[in-house]
Amino acid sequence: MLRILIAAILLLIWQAMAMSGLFYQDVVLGLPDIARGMARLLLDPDFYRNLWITVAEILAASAIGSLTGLVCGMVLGGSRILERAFERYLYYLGPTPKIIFFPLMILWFGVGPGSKVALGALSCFFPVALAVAAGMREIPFILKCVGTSLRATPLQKTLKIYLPAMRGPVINGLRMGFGVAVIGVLLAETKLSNQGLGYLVIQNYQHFDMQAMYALLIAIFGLAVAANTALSHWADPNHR
Amino acid sequence: MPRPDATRLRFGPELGGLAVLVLLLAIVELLVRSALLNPFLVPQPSAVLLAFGRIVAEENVLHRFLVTGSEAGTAAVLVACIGVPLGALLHRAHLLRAAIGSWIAAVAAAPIVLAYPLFLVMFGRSASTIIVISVLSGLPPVILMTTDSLQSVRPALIDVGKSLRMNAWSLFWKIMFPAALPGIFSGLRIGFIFALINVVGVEFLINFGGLGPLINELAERYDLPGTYAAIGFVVLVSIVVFLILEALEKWLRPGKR
Amino acid sequence: MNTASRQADEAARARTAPPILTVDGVSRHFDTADGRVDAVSDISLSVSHGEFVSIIGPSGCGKSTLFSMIGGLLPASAGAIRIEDETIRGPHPAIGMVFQEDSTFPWRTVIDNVAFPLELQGVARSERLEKARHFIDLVGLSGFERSYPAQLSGGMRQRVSIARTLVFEPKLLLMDEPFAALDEQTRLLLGDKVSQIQATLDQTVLLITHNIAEAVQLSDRVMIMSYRPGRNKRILPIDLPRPRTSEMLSSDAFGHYVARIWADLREEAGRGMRETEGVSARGADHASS
Amino acid sequence: MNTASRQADEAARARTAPPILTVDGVSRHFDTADGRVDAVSDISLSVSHGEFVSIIGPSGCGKSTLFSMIGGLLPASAGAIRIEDETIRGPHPAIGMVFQEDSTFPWRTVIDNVAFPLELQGVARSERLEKARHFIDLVGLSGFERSYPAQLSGGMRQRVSIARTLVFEPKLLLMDEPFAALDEQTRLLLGDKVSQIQATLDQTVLLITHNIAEAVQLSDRVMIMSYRPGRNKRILPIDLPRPRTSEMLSSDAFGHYVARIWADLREEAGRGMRETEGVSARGADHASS
Amino acid sequence: DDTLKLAVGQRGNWDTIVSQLGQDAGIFKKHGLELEILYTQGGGETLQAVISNSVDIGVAAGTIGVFSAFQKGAPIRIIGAQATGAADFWYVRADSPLHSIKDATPQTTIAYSTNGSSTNSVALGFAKAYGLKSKLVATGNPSATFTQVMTKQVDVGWSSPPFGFDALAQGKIRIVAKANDLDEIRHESIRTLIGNVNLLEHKQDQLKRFMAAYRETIDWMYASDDALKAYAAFNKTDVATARKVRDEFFPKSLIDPDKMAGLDLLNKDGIAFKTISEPLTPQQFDTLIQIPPRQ
Ligand SMILES: Nc1ncnc2c1ncn2[C@@H]1O[C@H](COP(=O)(O)OP(=O)(O)OP(=O)(O)O)[C@@H](O)[C@H]1O
Ligand SMILES: Nc1ncnc2c1ncn2[C@@H]1O[C@H](COP(=O)(O)OP(=O)(O)OP(=O)(O)O)[C@@H](O)[C@H]1O
Ligand SMILES: [Mg+2]
Ligand SMILES: [Mg+2]
Repeated sequence: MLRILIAAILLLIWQAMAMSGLFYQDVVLGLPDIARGMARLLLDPDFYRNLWITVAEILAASAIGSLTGLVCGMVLGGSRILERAFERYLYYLGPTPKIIFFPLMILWFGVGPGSKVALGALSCFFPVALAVAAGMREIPFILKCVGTSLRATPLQKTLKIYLPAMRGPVINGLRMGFGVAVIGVLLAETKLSNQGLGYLVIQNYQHFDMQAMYALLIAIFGLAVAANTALSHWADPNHR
Repeated sequence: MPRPDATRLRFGPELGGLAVLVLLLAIVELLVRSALLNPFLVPQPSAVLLAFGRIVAEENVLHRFLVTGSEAGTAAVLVACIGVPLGALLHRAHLLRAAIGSWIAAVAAAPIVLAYPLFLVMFGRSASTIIVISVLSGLPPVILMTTDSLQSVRPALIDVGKSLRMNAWSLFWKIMFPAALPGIFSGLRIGFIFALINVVGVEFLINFGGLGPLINELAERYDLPGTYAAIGFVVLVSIVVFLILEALEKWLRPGKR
Repeated sequence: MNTASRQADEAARARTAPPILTVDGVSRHFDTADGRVDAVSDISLSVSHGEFVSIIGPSGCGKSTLFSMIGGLLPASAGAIRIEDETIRGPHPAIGMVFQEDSTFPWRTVIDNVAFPLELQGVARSERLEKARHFIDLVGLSGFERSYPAQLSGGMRQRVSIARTLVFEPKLLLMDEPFAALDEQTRLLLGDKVSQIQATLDQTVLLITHNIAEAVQLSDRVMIMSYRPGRNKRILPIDLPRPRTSEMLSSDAFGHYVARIWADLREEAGRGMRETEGVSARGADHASS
Repeated sequence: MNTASRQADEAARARTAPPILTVDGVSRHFDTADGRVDAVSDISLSVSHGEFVSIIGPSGCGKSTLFSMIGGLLPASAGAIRIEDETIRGPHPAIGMVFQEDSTFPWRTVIDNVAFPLELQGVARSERLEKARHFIDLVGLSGFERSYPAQLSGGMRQRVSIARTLVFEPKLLLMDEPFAALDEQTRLLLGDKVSQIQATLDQTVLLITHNIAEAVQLSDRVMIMSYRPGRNKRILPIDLPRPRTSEMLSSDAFGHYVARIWADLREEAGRGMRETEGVSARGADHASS
Repeated sequence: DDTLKLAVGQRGNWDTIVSQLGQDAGIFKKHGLELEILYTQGGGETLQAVISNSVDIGVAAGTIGVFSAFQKGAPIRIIGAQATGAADFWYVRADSPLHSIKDATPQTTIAYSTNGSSTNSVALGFAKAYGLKSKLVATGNPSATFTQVMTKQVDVGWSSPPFGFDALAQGKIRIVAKANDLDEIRHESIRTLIGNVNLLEHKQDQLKRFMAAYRETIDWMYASDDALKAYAAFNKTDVATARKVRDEFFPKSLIDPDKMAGLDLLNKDGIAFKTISEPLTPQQFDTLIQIPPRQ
């Protein structure tokens, strides 16, 4: 109830801002304009075509980035020596915006979806690897001992002890990884492409079609939030 | 449970890691020299090393480094100064938390940086655009972790305060806040990472500011070693922020193990 | 001194020394999702100045609940608690509490932990450090003033908590299983220490425990609680000479008291264990913590 | 049966039954940043089939270190450990370990926890569930098969651990302070249960503890360890009739053994406590965990 | 049909749309070519895409950037001029006191896109030609610039047709200068068509057909109104605007691919912007510039 009220107030403030003329009115659009843009977008088959492309790229990027991050994180987290040798480099590269590597990605993976997936995967890798490495270290030592004393094979330990024991941190890492993979893919699309939602955004911007741009951004935010909510729902330990 | 000991190795692993890094670079150098790696795509690491000196001398990198650094610093300070109080507020105001807690989690998931054209038209091609986007991306984790860690302060510590008849204000400052600091710092670390990614990322995208545009410009000029050297400076910004945060944490959390 | 004369003596003392703490028909229940839990039911007890009273009972019998109510952290559902005729409605300045869990502040050094209550009272820095140092010495931690809790063992941390409570010289010291996390030997040696301190400071102590030997070793009287709802099953005066040391553990008289309390408790513990197996997740969780 | 004849009997038994476990001059040290720590020094012990042996010693004396070495989780610095003539170099299939800390898998239900070792061995699902159910019943947890550890009390979780170890029928059961986290009453009642199970399954048990009553209550022999470096201070045969119940706790014979062990331990614990106060953060930290 | 991949900077400009319109009109198809067009956000990416051989042809790569890459040995060649002279124009808000860029004072701020870009040369050119002391500021692409002008962050903005034409029509802005006002710009091939060496060596035939179709498309674009309609539809504007773009801003010579003009000037610019360390020699130009001749 309160939530609806706050939402309504926020929308009203926006509308007031749009009408006040304090902001350049071609940029801060009123609500009716945004609604119109939304309707136009949702009826446009082009939107759905580009949407699926982007979704496929994001899924591929998250899958590759998460898997490599998972393996790397487990190796780093499983050995104090490797951790001390290499983890700092992950921490240093983690906050480096991956978009600056996009030129390299074009060089290596071409101009098609390959380079977008690569950039997304690269973005996704770091948070997953760091979270898994930390999670690995937080597995109670005792649980590893149980596995060793029962002479579990490394594969058995990984599947039956490490992964379930790290469920929380791993899923949190995957969530963060997914979030940055989305950003990576979309930004790559704005840079060099002829399809995908990132491409649509930049086209609308270059045409100064603010209506369409708002609509697109709202759609993208909505989808990202929905995907993230689904992931966190899955992470909730009460929801097995 | 007694664990096998690894403390014997004082700096062995660190040196080993460095050695592996150097070795990798040497291999890349060889591959590029022998043209097994396309030399037009990957510069020789040695050339990149030399380019560091060159871009410092010719491209005013130190100034650009400071520009990016101060943007990152401003964003970080804002993230901390807005995020932590907001998190605390959310912790205290249960109603507000119920109402907008999940929204903040949602904002955390939204790729705000994609709206950069929008911010560009609102705030112009200026440092404020860069800082606003960075702050917005860095805030959610800080707010959420602050609320969370205040929420999960051990009840025994709060009971101590109550039994000593502390008022709400000093209970917060002397017990809740210091007890929540470890959690707040993990939030800050994530928040700063996001903010930093966005600072340089947006600089790069809108071609404005310090190091971001330099990377663009050098790439445009097809100065590959220079481009990589500039990326090296960006990594340096990350390292500096990371180290500052660590020092800050050491200072604020003296009892930390 | 035989038991009868000792009891007479006790009674005389109770008459002359007015009780510092009176628990008068106190009950407490919790309303949970699974229904109402009666944690403490109609407990009465009075403690005179200088006395050492222990409360013993099986896990989940309501000891901590009673402790919180006396400490003023939790209101009673029925009955009243008085400190020297003053009914308490919140934390009372005459009471010092030592908690079951580790409650040292990890961000403060030992000396800053101990000086904390004085800091709140606005005592000048030099004075409060001096006082803190005195109590750190008393609990045997001299030399560790500048250490952080993370650098200490569990037993040492509990001693810091005790010093922090002693430092503001509360008239009544409440302790909730302060040694539960420690191993038996350390626990008994710490018990010796608390006994000495109590004698030195002429302190009134209410100790909650589930360790029989500890209760017998330290107390003038032991109150045995029944399993949930926690009631007063028996109050047993311990008629052993003081000072008591851990050597006494192997004496026959000591064994007599242990056996006596054990007989009472076995019944309750057995009841508790059987019942715990039937309780909901929440209750069981709590009982185990 | 008097003490002398009982001891003769013991000796005869040791001659006839070959030892299932032989610990032969085992030592272990750790290299830490602050220098070398000798945790265990030159320990020898042999345990015959069907015997119940306890190891008791003050905190930090190296009990868990010895436990890990026998379990094959930690190599010895010197000496050898043999299971029926086979020198161990890693976890041995004949050994089942129950750990000091809670080691149940929080993401598995009770029955899946208990069936875990069988799952690793590739036993068919229906068979392993049936077996798991049997051992859950044995430790008195029937009805909780589908609960998660978070929904159980500490004592119940330890029983899950025990069932999980019993399920693959190890010849030698190693237990490291399995009841340390529990309150005294629950602990003694669980001890009764372990005693029953051992009799039923004719199991060999090596129990590590620092609880004197527990050691006396359960063991055929008690090995008392000295404070660091942990050495074998004494091996004491417990000549009490079986089955032993918690009632015995108040008997005179029982008190005799308790007093005897206590006398040995007091010295060591005192030494340990004084020393702990002097050790570095790291060591103290470890001792408290 | 053979497929060629193109990387194109600046979607929807009259000069960059040639291949798109030709493809839509079936002209490339007629020459047995299928084009796959990717859009980039600038010359840098176009260049990289070509160097890495991920695309065959780059459209609208900044000439001095191409010089630089070539000088460092990158495997690229110029296969045609793309823009000789520029259609970019400079404008002010309608309420501005400026009537021509010549009126600019030292307080006036004049926009260009990014350092080293062609708009940067033009802005510098204005300053030199008219002796202006105004401040030059990098403002990014036309829409970013437009907002900054409208919100008074800069005085004189730049744009590239057709962006801003609706604002012009509504009287929100006024044009104060055109790039082609400057002689040296008018005679300088500031952007090029480039191809990877691989294309020249192994797909000579496709390249020839591409250039033939490209030229044919340009002829068609200036021959009738069909192209104007297609252009208007692509850019979601009207034919009148399209006509204005073509007739007022893009003389046919501007997009003629056959001749690279102003090589000396370009050499000088390259050195001024530090993209090349020394001027390219005539021999180097012979290797670099390999425009397939008209059949
Ligand atoms: N906040 C609460 N809500 C619901 N039930 C509670 C609450 N606090 C305590 N209880 C219940 O009241 C009973 C008594 O709890 P209490 O903590 O006082 O026991 P205790 O004697 O201190 O046990 P232990 O020896 O394990 O510390 C328990 O059954 C517990 O589950
Ligand atoms: N990995 C290690 N590195 C350094 N020192 C260790 C290590 N493991 C154990 N120690 C030291 O060895 C000694 C024996 O430890 P151990 O855990 O075996 O004691 P314990 O008898 O089991 O104690 P507790 O009763 O507290 O469980 C301790 O002083 C401890 O600090
Ligand atoms: Mg309690
Ligand atoms: Mg141990």
